Amino acid sequence: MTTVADAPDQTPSAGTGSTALDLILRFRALGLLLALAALIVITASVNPRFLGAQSIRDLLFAAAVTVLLAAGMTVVVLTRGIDLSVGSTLGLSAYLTATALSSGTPVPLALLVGIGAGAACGAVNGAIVHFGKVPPLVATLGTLYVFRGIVYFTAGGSRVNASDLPRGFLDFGSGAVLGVPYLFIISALVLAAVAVFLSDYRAGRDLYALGSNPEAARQTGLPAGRRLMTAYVLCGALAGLGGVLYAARFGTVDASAGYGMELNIVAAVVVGGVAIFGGSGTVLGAGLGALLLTVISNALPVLRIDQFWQQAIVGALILAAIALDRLVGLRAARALRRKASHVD
Amino acid sequence: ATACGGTTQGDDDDGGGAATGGTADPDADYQTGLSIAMLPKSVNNPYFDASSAGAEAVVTELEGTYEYTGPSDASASSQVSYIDTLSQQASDAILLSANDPNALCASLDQARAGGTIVVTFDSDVEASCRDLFVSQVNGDEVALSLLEMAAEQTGGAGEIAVLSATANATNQNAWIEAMEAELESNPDYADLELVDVVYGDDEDEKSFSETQGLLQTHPDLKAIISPTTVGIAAAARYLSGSEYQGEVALTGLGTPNQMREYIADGTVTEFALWDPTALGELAAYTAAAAASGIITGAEGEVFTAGDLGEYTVEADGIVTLGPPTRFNADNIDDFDF
Amino acid sequence: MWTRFRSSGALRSLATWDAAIIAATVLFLLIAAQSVEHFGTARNAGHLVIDLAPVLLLALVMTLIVMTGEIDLSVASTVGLTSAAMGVMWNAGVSLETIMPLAVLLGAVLGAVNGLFITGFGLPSLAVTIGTLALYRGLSYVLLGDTAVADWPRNFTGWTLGTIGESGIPNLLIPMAILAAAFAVLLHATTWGRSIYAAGANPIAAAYSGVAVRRLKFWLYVGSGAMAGLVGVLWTLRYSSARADNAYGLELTVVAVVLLGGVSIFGGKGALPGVLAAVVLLTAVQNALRLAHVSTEALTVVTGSLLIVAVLAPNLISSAGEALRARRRRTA
Amino acid sequence: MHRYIETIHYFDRRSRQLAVESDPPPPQPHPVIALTGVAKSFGAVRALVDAGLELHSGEAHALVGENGAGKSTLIKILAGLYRPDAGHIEMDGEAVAFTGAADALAAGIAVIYQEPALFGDLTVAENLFVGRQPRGRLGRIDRAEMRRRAAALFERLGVALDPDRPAKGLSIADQQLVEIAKAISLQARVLVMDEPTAALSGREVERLFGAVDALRRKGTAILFISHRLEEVHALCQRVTVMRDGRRVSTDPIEAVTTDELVRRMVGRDLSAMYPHRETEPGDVVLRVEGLSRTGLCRDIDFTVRAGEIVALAGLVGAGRTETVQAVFGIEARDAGRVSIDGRELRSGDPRAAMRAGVALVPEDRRQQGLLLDLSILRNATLTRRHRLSRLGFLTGGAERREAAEWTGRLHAKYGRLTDPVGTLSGGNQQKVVLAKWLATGPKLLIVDEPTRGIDIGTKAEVHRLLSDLAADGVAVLMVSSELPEVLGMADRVLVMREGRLVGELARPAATEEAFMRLASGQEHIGEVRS
Ligand SMILES: Nc1ncnc2c1ncn2[C@@H]1O[C@H](COP(=O)(O)OP(=O)(O)OP(=O)(O)O)[C@@H](O)[C@H]1O
Ligand SMILES: Nc1ncnc2c1ncn2[C@@H]1O[C@H](COP(=O)(O)OP(=O)(O)OP(=O)(O)O)[C@@H](O)[C@H]1O
Ligand SMILES: [Mg+2]
Ligand SMILES: [Mg+2]
Repeated sequence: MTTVADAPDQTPSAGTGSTALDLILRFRALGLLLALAALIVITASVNPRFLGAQSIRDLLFAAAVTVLLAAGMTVVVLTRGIDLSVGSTLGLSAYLTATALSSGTPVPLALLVGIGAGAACGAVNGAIVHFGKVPPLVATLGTLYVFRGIVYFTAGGSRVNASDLPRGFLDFGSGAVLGVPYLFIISALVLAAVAVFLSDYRAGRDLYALGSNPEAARQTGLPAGRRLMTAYVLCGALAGLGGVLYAARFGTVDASAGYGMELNIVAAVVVGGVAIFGGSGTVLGAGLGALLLTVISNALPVLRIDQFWQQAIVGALILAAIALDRLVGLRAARALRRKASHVD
Repeated sequence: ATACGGTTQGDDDDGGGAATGGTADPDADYQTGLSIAMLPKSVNNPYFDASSAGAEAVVTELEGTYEYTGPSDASASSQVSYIDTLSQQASDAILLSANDPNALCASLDQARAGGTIVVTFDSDVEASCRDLFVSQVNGDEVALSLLEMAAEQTGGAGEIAVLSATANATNQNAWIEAMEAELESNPDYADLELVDVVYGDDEDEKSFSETQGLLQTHPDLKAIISPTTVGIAAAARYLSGSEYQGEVALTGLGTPNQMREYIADGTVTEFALWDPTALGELAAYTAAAAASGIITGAEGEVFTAGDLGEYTVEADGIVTLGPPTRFNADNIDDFDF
Repeated sequence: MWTRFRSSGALRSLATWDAAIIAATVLFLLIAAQSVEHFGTARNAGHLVIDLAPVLLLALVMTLIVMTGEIDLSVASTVGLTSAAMGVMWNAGVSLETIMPLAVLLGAVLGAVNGLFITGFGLPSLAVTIGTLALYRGLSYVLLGDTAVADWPRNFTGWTLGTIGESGIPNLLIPMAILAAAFAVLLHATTWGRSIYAAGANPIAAAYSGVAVRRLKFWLYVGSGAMAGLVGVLWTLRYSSARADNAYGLELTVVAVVLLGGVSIFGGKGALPGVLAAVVLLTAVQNALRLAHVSTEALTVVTGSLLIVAVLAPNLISSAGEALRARRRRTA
Repeated sequence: MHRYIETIHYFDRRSRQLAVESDPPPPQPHPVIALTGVAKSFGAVRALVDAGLELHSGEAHALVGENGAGKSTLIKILAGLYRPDAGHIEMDGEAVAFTGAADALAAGIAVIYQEPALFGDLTVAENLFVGRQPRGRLGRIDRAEMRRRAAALFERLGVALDPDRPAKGLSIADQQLVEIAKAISLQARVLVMDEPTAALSGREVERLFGAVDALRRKGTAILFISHRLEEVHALCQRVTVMRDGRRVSTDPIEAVTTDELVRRMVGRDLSAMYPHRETEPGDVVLRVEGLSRTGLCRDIDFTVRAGEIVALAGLVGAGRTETVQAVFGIEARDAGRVSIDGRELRSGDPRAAMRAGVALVPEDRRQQGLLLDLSILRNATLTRRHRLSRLGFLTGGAERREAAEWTGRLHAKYGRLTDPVGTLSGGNQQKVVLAKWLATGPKLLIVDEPTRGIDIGTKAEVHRLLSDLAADGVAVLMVSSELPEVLGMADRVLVMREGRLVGELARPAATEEAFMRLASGQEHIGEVRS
């Protein structure tokens, strides 16, 4: 019955398991990259301007915010959670930042305002989920309404126009180095940071553990509460930062900023191969997922595909992505099972 | 057809008006103490805030009670609930900018049956469902001046495209139709080609990326016409930050406050708009007039709208504010809305 | 005292959340009728019934689905797509009598697609229905694009808003009541209902007890789609306007009322009466606040807070109970 | 009785073979850890009434007791997972109160739990070091170092596991080994092991004992829980016996014979446990031919006759559960035929099996047997819902009558039928599971670990029940890890090893040696260590 000395030939021969795992991970990333490449090549062949500096810059602009929020969402989803309130959080932060700036607050301070607001929203979510023992879906569905309501209260019908914002801020929002927008650079850096946090730091690994087997996490004495709070606050803070970037990019901010964004973000994360039930997935995958969705929505008009088709295609793609993920997962599981078993 | 948002068999049996019945008494005075409510496409929209300011001023002047209420999302179904509420509160008049030409009719009929005067402004419903419609401008006039400006800025030749609001917006579609007709018929515009119509849904972000799409799909695009305040602002911001600045002309309908900087930096030469505040005022006066029995909505009736002057009710119970104002570097600083 | 409270069956059932929500609803209706002008009127009651119809119908099936531990976020998009399809058929000159059953059928098919992905391929329903949410909404734009189809026969559109004779009772009330009752019986007094609870409470044990969990869930999604199709018909006629964006964003409201009604998002717990009460409560609160000239902003906040409190409150109560019992044991 | 005596002798012999040369621990001023008067209840269940324990550094201390005696609960209190309702814990004479696993770990208490709980998505190496991964520059995790340590650890335990493979999909045995390695790597002052050997083979057990004894010599205090008394004798210096949540006794291991230990655990003469029964089996009810499930069980052939009790025995992990799951159809079979009264059952269709008169009382009560949050009523009638309904409609009355009748017949103790079944004691939970299946009036009753985690009294009742059913002509197929139970109840014992049927023992021939020989695959029980 044992996989040990008695039958060395049948042991899960070194590497099998891990290579199988790597294969899945690599495959996911690979799949996404292939899809991306294919899409870009096709689009470019139809309309070369799609690869023009301007067009690429636009694409990265559009991707910046989504990537950022996808990173935050990943952190929460890994813990078996979800944050449906990111759209509202982004709206709140964007509006607060913009008003702060328009009333002459120095940019760095406004930046803190935005991120702080986001973090606060995240803390609220985390508290409701951890201390209130409210399922994340319910809690954040509730705060989705509440936060949006707060934005309406503060903003009302008013709108902050580009002309009210400091030039420097807007230039930063539309500026780029070597064709890469500052905004995207920021998102990319944050993404990298989160990736390192999740893969190379104990706190990060704990998040995977929590999502993978909460009961075991309790037995191992992992600080579940602190970790959950970290996850939600981080997610909120990134949504807050997203709000700042949003303000920088669009210049005009009104109460509807980020309305209905949450499901796209969840979609991006799912497409990126993060398991909706926690424990597995990488922030890089989520980033790629976000990028892919952005490229699609930018490419479809260029491909002269009727804009009314775009949403449908995105939906179909999500289904395809999770179905593929499942397929690969099953394959790997069967492989592992056969290797692990002692019964020839 | 488009006037009914694309429906194929619209029925405009009774040409608006008469619904209130009774006969008009041109010499009557405006009643005081009227309760008038404005129901915009959605609250949180600066354009309607401006109109509301105008209407409120009028109502207070007439010693009436004024309310500004509406949904936060620009959808017909949520407007219905607000209409029902208002009709139960038995408001004397509703000033409505409709999200859908037909979806609201049932509730409007109920409201009017309860004696509430329904005056639409900015965006109309089926003529049979309201008493009067206060049109910002005569639709054709808008189309004409938009094309004029586009022609001037492109030298009368090249590809042009339209960045519209939501795909169902009655007024937008009417204007686009008029433009197409004019392009067909008018020899001066022979060299202008309308290559595309895209919809920004009056959302800043969507308008912004739709502009991107336009410029990529149509390399030779000469001008963009955006007959919506949200759209033109977003497009202008995109152009001002892109390599197309100054290459591609942009005109349309926008508010001076939003467009000021783009006039300044040369992204935009000239655009037009009526004064939404004045529109709100006129709507309020029209409603008050109807509620006071000064007019019934029948063609040819005349009433005085305070400082705005004298207005005549046209066919289908339409009252028109007047030709749009054009804004450019010379005059833009005279306006603040 | 806590012991007595627990040991009395009657009191205990009162302490359950759906009982609480029903009480809250009744209380609110009474108070509002007294304090809010125009709220108590028959006319307003009529409006209420018509306003809550779509949410209530969708919530009926959503309750069963959440009860099994799954979720369907695509209902609103399904409504939109069926509505759009109706528009296309109507323009093609198909008679309304033919269109209506076809619409319901289409809904069922769309639901079956969800069911296939979820029970067939074993994918998480949250992810799947987010996908179909986008897909179905997209398809409805593909069908109808930016146009709206509005010229529906008056006698039909009128019926959805009309009342039975002069009685002031909305035509919709009777069929809705019947449907609600039917679902209540289905869930609480049939073998099928038992299977639903079992599948939600512990799918493994349910399977060991001979419940065909996957088949059960599949048919629930078909039902959800069909109901969405029905609501699509209702929506189109009530607003006499078939549009791609009909019922946009309604899914969250439906999920909200189901959870507010005391159904556990993890399945196995909850009851239909609670959900029905929640639908009435939410609609009535919004209606009353509007009548009381409360701002749109407040409506949003109230909705969200209600939802959180609905789930938070029982948890706090029960944990308080735990503490109490623990202390008793120590002192004993 | 004679069979039972044999058990003891066998245990004694085996223990001599396994025994590690143990030098007596030096006398201690204070025990490292001492629990006194500990009580803990779960709703109606009184898991612990008055439990106590003293552990000295450098000693290996055995904790024995029947299923449900409260051993695991005591452990979980020691580990800070449960708060005791009464009693106190002292370390080095200082009173301590643990609020969570973290506290206990910090205090130097490492625990191997009865049910392995790994993080499936993390690699084996990370599972070993989660929360305390070796860190390099900038506090980043040093993966190479982690892998090295893991490899070293496995080396020491002689485990051939790849540290980089995901924990998901590890066999029960391998999962247990990872848990052991993890606990040992903690270098704790107190190492608690709750039935660590349940899933292990002889060789692994020896290696484990080697490593544990090394730790003990370095001064670690070991608490060892096992149902295998020979192991207790082999490893431990002192032994504490628990019964029904109470401490019965604590003695030096040499001071008590296995015989005496068992008597104290059980509180009565074992041989009385198994009702004697003369059966003349009827026709074949269940026929299994060439049943196979990839990686789990293979080429299983056997039959069960009416009125016969057949036991499917083997070491944990032998694939018995997998086999009966395939028979019942809850899991599809990859090959083979399963027929009831000659009619073949569709693969993977439990409903068909139920229609054919098959009932399965599953291995895992809480996971597979019950809807813990739902009422006793709902649970007891779930399997009968169709027969209790009229045109699909259920009248509460019929359900209540049915539930009351069957829970009554099994003497289940509960407050109201509407109480959530999760609030019942383990034993009563098991009775509800039995009730819900007996109510279906099965031709073939399959019971998988029917007495796992239920108290001694109930156990006897269950045994009586099973033999009564057999006497009434029901065919009974029993899976059990408890040897005495198997040997006491079964007319025939089918022995499984590594997913294969390796032999059959008819009643007279069914002895522990015979079983052990077949089950462990070691030709001569006497040469375990070779
Ligand atoms: N979480 C729980 N909720 C309710 N009852 C429980 C819980 N855990 C244990 N029990 C009950 O407490 C009693 C003691 O359980 P425990 O697991 O300590 O026994 P044990 O001695 O470990 O048995 P085994 O030898 O089978 O492991 C049993 O009757 C069990 O059913
Ligand atoms: N989660 C799992 N992943 C992979 N293999 C497993 C898993 N669980 C069990 N196995 C393997 O399947 C076989 C049977 O497991 P299982 O423990 O159910 O057998 P069993 O004879 O029923 O033992 P018991 O009933 O005493 O637990 C064993 O070889 C075990 O290693
Ligand atoms: Mg135990
Ligand atoms: Mg088993």
